[in-house]
Amino acid sequence: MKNEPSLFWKIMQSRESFLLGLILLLLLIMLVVSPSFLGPGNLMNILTNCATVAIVALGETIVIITKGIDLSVGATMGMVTLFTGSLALNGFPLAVVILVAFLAGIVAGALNGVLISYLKLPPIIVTLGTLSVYSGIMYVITKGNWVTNLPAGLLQLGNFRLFGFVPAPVVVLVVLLLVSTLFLQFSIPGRHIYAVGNNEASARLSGINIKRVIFSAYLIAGFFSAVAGIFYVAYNGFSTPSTGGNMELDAIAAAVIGGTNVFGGKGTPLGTLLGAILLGIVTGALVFFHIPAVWNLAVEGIVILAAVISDAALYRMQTRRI
Amino acid sequence: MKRSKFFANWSYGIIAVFLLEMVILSSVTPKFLSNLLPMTENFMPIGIMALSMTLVIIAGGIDLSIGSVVSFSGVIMGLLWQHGMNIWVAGLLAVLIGGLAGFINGQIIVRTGIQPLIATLATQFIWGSLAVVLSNQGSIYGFPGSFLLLGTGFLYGYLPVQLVIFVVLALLFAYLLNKTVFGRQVLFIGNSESVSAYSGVNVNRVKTWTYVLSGLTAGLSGVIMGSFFASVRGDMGQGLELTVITGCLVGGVNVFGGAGTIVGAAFGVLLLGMLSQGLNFMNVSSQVQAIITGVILILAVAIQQLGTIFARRRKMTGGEGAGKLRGERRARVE
Amino acid sequence: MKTIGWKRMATALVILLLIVALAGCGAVQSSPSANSNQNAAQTSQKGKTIKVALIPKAIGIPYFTGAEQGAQSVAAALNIKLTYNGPTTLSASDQVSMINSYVAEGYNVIAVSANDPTSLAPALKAAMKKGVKVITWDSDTVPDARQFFVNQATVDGIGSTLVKVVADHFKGKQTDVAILSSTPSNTNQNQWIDAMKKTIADKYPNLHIKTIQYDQGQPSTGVSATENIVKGFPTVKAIISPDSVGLPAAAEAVEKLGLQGKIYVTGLADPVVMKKYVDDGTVQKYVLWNVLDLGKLTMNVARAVADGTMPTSGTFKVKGLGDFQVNNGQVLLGLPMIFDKAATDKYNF
Amino acid sequence: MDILKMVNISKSFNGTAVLKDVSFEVRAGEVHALIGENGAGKSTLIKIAAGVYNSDDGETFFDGREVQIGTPADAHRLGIFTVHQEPSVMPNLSVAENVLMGFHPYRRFAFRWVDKKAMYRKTEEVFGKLGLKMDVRRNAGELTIAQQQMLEIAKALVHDVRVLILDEPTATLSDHETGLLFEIVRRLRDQGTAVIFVSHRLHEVFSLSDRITVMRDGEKVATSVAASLSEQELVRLMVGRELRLGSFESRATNREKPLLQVSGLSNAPWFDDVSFALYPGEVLAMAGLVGSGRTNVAEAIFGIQPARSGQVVVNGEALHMRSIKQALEHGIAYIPEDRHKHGVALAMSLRANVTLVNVPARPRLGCIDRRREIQISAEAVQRLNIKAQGVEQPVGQLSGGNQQKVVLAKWLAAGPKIIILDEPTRGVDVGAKGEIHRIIDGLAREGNAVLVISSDLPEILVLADRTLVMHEGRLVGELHREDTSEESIMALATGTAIRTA
Repeated sequence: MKNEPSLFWKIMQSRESFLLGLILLLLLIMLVVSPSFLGPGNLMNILTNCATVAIVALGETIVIITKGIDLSVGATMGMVTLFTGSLALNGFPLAVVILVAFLAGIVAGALNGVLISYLKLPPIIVTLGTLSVYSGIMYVITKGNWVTNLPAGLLQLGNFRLFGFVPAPVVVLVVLLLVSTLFLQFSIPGRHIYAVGNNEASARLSGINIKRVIFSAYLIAGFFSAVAGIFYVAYNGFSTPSTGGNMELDAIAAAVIGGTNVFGGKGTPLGTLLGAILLGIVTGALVFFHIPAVWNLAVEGIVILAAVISDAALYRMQTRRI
Repeated sequence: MKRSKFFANWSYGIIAVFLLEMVILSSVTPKFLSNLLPMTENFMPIGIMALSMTLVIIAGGIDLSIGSVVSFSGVIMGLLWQHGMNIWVAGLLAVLIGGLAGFINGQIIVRTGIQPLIATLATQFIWGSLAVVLSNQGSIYGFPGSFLLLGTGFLYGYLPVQLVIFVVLALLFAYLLNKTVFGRQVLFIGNSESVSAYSGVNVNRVKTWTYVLSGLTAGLSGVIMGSFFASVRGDMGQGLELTVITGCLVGGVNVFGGAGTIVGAAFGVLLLGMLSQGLNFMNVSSQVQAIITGVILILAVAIQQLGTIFARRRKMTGGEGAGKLRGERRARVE
Repeated sequence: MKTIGWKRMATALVILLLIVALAGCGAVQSSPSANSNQNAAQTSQKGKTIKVALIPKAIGIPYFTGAEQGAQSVAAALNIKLTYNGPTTLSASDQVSMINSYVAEGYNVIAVSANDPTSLAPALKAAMKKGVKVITWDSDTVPDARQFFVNQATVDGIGSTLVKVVADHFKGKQTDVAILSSTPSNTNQNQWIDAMKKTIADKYPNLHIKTIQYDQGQPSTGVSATENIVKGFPTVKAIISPDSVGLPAAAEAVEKLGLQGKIYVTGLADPVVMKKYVDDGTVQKYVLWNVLDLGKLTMNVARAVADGTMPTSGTFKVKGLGDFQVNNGQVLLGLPMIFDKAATDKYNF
Repeated sequence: MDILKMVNISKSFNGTAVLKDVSFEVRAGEVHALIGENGAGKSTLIKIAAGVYNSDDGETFFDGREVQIGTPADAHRLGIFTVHQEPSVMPNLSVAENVLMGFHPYRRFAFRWVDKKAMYRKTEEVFGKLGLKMDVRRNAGELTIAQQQMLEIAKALVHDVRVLILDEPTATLSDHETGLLFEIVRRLRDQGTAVIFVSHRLHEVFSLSDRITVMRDGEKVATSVAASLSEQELVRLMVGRELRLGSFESRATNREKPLLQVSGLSNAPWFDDVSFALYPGEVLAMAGLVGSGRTNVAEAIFGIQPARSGQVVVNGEALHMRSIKQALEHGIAYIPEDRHKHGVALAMSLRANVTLVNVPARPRLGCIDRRREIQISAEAVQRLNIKAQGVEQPVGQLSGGNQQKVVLAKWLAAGPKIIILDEPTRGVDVGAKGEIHRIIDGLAREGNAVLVISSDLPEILVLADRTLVMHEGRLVGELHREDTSEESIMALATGTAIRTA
């Protein structure tokens, strides 16, 4: 009773190619309307601008694949920006600063992970709680001050350009994309993450240590947030105690637009990146079309809805065909 | 599983914790007790929204858009009033607009089958944006004095009107959840949507109604806040949804749906609201308050989790059915 | 399914609410009768220690932290027990909740920088009714909701100074300007933007505001919004950001794009944040006032109000700080200052 | 020789003994059936063997050495694998990945990287061994239940499987698929694998197993060679008394006017042009292989999954078949196949479950009449002989048979005239099965029209006045009571009858 799906269905089925098509279409429209939009520098800019969100979203994707959710990623990132900045300002060498920043992110992720996997608390509640805790800590770290006037070493880290034109955040993003894709698609622990998200009971019977897998997913999310945080402060040059507020929502949006399923077991880093890029392009395009910026959030909401609804509709059409 | 029983116990537990908190706070700061009732005015809209959020969460959903709906319907009320409409009529219309926003949420969720978390996140952005645009990025104020009594008035000189509204609505929602067919259906849908559907429950309609109620209470909160602040703004409801959800969860509403009580949610909100007021009294800064709130949320859920495990150990009897169920619980919990 | 109970429920709900509303109408009063005037209104607090709550728009902003430093430095000498606390986000409702707590807790003076001119009014009026002295600083409410406003600079003053900095630089040349604000609903930002528009319309027809973008209080959003402005509005030659996150972010973006000197960046921000960009020449001039003095003056006004010695008009003399004009309840700190490199190095807030 | 030997195993849950001193062993190259009513302890025993549970007392020997099987991974290491009643696949992962999860072939290149080529090759080999064609790159979620079941077996075969535990593997399979499965099991046995086979279907037990162990109330009752036992003896050992599926006297059916008339009902590709009539006072059975469209027809009549064309007429009134509510109003009840998914909410009380379809409410304000509710559920408990501690007990604590009775009670409380039952006794023990059959018979005798969908042929023979047989979405035959036999049904259901005709 099953026919081979046609090429069209196959393409639509793959979220990545669907998004890529959509992005190209948008770019094409932009090209016609306003050719300057497509200057090489500008595309790189769009990529740079969504790099931080995309890095955080990559970590979020891994968590969502395990059927979890992490609302604390934005706060973790913000916390790391302040750690990084404060330490650098206090004259610690760059290596120490980075090490401590990584550690802060990993500890934050590990705390989530312990509460969720070992104490078996619902992810949404735990991370809603740690969101409050981590953002509270942000104010405590700096006593309300900003980190600014950072030492040159840290700023160089955020402002170097590979081959003279690829900004640091993009380099980091690409590296993390490759690493996370390799990890998720080809490494054994990565496949275990999918297994847990798909069917926990079955994964347990396959001898997979569920707790460890879930724990590591939150740990990785914390680590990714830390990387994002370091480059956030190094690239933007300063940070405030409210940095990263609501970033978890953007990260979840990027992941979901990229085809990550909140029911778990489905999603790829590339899809998430494309989701983040789509959001970035849309925001940029609004400026180009001279649409007042008060509408930005509304458009973001519509893009999210369009993405998930089209996904659901495609899925239905597809199943109806069989 | 005696889950329902246990959560009923939790709602007693939360009342006990609340009373304990009252005792501690009033002994630490003497003036606390004398200001008990007026202080509730600061967080009653959160309590009102927590009532309907309880239904939404029990039915297996979540509504992140309420904060934006508060702003949106508040601004609508302000605009209608500015254009010459009687403020009370405008307020009523604003509540209905809130209901309409909830209806749209509900329809998106039941018709497309997308996750409530995502759907209401998107509508949060949309309503919030619209509210700011409509308010022309400023505030609308100058409402008549009689209207301001809704948010700031005191019945018989000591009962805040807001508190009265909250208590009346809490009783209504408790009745709705525990005594009506609708409430029963909400509980069943949260326990098993497919069982409910196969039993002739119009799942889509019941779920939509929970979102409509959520929108209505958000609209009402928008009106009350408009009265309390004597003005409406495009961002007046921003971020309220997380406080509301936190209150519900501290009050023992199961985030996966299927269990929870109105009493629990109401006292969850009261607990957090009074705590925040008390900490203000004690000069505890906002950042430390945030940390305390986060810790309380996690602790509350951890205690419930431990409670369920103990309850299960105690209550479980043998038999294949029981064993099977235990296996399932394990599968989900571990 | 014979009974569809909940339909009736909904009706009953509405009816009950109406009944409660109607029944309540007659008996509702605007304040609790039980505990009014607990602070012994109208009595002078002269010579006694007073409790003052200094509420900023939000904590975690160097500008307000600077004001706090100023306030702390004089509190002890004025016999003031100072509490500095505010919401973590720019939220008027959180401020109301705090004001209510502080009033109930028995503070003598509330000094607040209002996130919204009207939303705080009911709470502040209720506070005054109970005998609490209310002053606003930095950002005013409607006049009848407070006794005094410590005005660091008028809205018009800030708006016109910001525009003047740009106009002076371009000297009559046709110039497209972009504005980077914090959030679309931030009242102060919107007031300043309106004042800027007015000044431009009145005095500088050569300036044209092409777009208003928002940084949402996030440095990265500010940087990318600036980049979008530069790409989307290639004719824009000046960016004004009346927001202390937006200005450094805009400067950072301009620096990254290598457009120093090609795009003129100015706005409102703290010297401590702007130091780097002033040092490397991305920003030449920006606008602010002496925030430390603002904190000090606010404390002095608080003391005087509590003592009942504060004149509603005339001159308010403060030892060591100077003489300040008081005009109809507004205490004027002075004109906004234009900060250059020298001034930036001098201040630390 | 014994591969797996469990000696004096005891296990209790919260003070209730589930296994008492049970010893059990299985040899290489034999199929050892483990039977007993629900609650007899066989599930617990095999879960201990598979490392899911740990025994409180007793020893386990493998190849003559004492072993501790603490986790499923331990069991896998020894070569003990379980195929469960309900296949539990990872829907978004490929078949190959499902089969090899936890044991990915890898290449070491600083880290261990999954070797996808080897993974596909290895899986294809395994399916080759099973004699099955399978696209191993496909997502497992796209497979049919039977294919998923094969996947579960393939999972075991990847390894050096020494002991294969089959836990009611045929419950979701059609007879045809069951035959296929048994062929594979026999081949494995011949290759020296020890097989533990748990089933409720006695004829399957006899056709497949070499030895049979019977359990009752947590104790081993007997182990003996299959050939030496008769079916009656086996049932007596299981329930501790003589019990057989009694047949019922013929019912007086009023064939003048059908209560339910289905004509030309189609919903490609599930079913096509289905027409039949259902009369008051009769039990009509619907037989066919799993996937032949029986459940889809029932769901179409009940309005769950609307048909694209055709008509359903109840008492002369046509249904638009779009809402369950309308079906309910016309007195149709549908007892679904999947009890846990569609039948009962496990965490809710028996009372709430029983009254869900028709909550007794006072006319004003929709307030639930709790006293009526308790009365209705208490009556149901009595009428259907539901074994529960009280009407407030959560349904999840009841046994499978009693849960099924709760589902029945729920629908009977709504007072239906047309009752559609989909696999009413699946996963129900022998005792409860007989009771459910008597309830069904009683319903028909009261003048209701009953449609029973069943894969259990003896059940059909016992119950049905007429039997409809479906094959690949079409109604291929109608058998009257006197013509009905297992052979005649199977001939129609597998399509052999059509081909020869």
